[in-house]
Amino acid sequence: MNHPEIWMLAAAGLFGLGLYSLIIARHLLRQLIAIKIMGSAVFLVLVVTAGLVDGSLDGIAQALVLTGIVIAVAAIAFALALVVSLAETTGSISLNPDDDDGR
Amino acid sequence: MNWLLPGLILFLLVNLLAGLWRVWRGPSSADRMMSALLFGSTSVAVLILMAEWQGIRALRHVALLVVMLAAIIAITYVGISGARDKGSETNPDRKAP
Amino acid sequence: MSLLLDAFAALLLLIGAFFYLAGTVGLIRFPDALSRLHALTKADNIGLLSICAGSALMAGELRVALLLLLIWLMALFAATVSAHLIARRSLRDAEDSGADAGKSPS
Amino acid sequence: MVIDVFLALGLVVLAWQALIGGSLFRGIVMFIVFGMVLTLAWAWLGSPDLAMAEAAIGAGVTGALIMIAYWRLRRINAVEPRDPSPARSRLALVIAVLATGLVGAIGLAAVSALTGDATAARVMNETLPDTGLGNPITGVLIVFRNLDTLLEVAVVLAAYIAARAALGRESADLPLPPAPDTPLLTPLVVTLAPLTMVVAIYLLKAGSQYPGGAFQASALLAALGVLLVLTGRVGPAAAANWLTRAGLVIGTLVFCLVGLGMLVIGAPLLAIPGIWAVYLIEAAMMISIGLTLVLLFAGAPGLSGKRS
Repeated sequence: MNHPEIWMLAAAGLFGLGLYSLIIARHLLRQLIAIKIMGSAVFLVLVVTAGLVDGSLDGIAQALVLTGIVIAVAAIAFALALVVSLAETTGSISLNPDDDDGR
Repeated sequence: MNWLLPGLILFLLVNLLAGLWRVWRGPSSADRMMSALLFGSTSVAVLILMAEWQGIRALRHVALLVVMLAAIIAITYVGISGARDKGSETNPDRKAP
Repeated sequence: MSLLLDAFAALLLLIGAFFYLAGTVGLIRFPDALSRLHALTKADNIGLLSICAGSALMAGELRVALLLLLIWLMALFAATVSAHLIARRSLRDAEDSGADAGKSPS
Repeated sequence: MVIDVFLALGLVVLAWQALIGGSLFRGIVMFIVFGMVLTLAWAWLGSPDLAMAEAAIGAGVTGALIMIAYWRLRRINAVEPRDPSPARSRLALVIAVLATGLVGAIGLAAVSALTGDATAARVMNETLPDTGLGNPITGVLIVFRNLDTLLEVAVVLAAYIAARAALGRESADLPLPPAPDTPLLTPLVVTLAPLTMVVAIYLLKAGSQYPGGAFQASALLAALGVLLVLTGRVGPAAAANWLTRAGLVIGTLVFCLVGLGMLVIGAPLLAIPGIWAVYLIEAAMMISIGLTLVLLFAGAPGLSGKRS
């Protein structure tokens, strides 16, 4: 890897964007996408950091991130089931529907 | 010859992002769905060139994987966007004609 | 001989890139969804064929060439079905929304 | 260098497009595109394993899951939330900028501080030949840190059980969009299904020496399952039959049995006796994870042969 700084900066940008959207977005799907993007930023930091020490990528970090990708999709699938169930029960796709009606 | 492969990779990436302008812009949902096609063809070429440039053979397997997934993503788009604006106005139980 | 082969491979790659460029120009410049679809699928698949051929020549191995051939055939097939589905959807949307054909509500 | 900058910048722009402004449908499309560019980024960084997993799971399965949830929410006609007030946005902006600075500082500090030898990686590379495996990632997953991997298979199973619990009895069959009606779908499925299975098994087999392995293979199978569900070849069933149940638990079960079996013959817990055990565990994991992801997509407890 030639330019780890670039990827670190990109990861920082992705994490910040994800966090910003997670806070301001009301639609739960948008919030889930934000969480997924923050996760990708963390994966980038992990893999790039592990690649620093001897130039080539590190198998341990890659295995960890591979596990992380699969766990993330399982978590997202569960969260989506919760969102659909919430919408069916309450008719809302937001965690604080009061804010939507109040303004 | 050393500049050729990275040059072409970069060129195809620029091409890809230029095409994304259309996906971003729309106007119809068909234009959005074209992103699957655009990626199905362009990223495969990029992966093949990367495999050549970096000498990692497995990247060609990644290319095969991406090709097979492109069709799946396109079918998802079509299935979902087709029914997406019907729900509120017409009968939600409308079956495909 | 080897130099000639390399030059030919490079030429194939460049031709492939040119077709990709043509596809993207069509995607951006053409006036309606169907012609954009047409430009994208046809030009890009020829471009991919050319790039696969050039890359196979560079690698100079039979199994790599066969794998690249498989990739191209799959790409052709996937693009055909996807383009067909998207075009049908586009037409049906246009029918459904009448005069506002092709306008996305979003 | 230029390609690094281009890919990294592309990721940030796509994330911005996916998260902020525009319609949610466009955001989801941009998120799928983000996953595809991330695939290219992993490939460029030299990790085909991550590229495969990201293409199949990050872009393919996750994208399909979010799309189908979006479609279901549209059908329910739930109230779409409105945009937030500017005051909250300003606070969020400050927090986000701080977080960006923190992550950036950690990353850049790591870049300037870390040099020299990676002890864990060196030890792993020295002991890897003893396991008979050539791919260090499979080595870590199945041999060196297999307790993590076992727990991961269990987590995926738990996600299925939790999703079933969340959806409850009455909504046992979530709606699916109608299959596109076109004569071209049959040739597509007939070609793609066997080819996908061959490639999945190849990846599983190759995973011991080259990039590939159970996760990539299961992701590919899950994508195939999504295709079969969407084209109406496989439909949701009201209950899981014994075959589905067996498929769901086989990964956890085989892993546990092999691990505990080692205790019986006097070896340490979860020691891997040989390369055949690696293949056995990986094949079982592939079936379980792939099947679980398809069931989570279909939103049903089981699958039946054909959609009614």
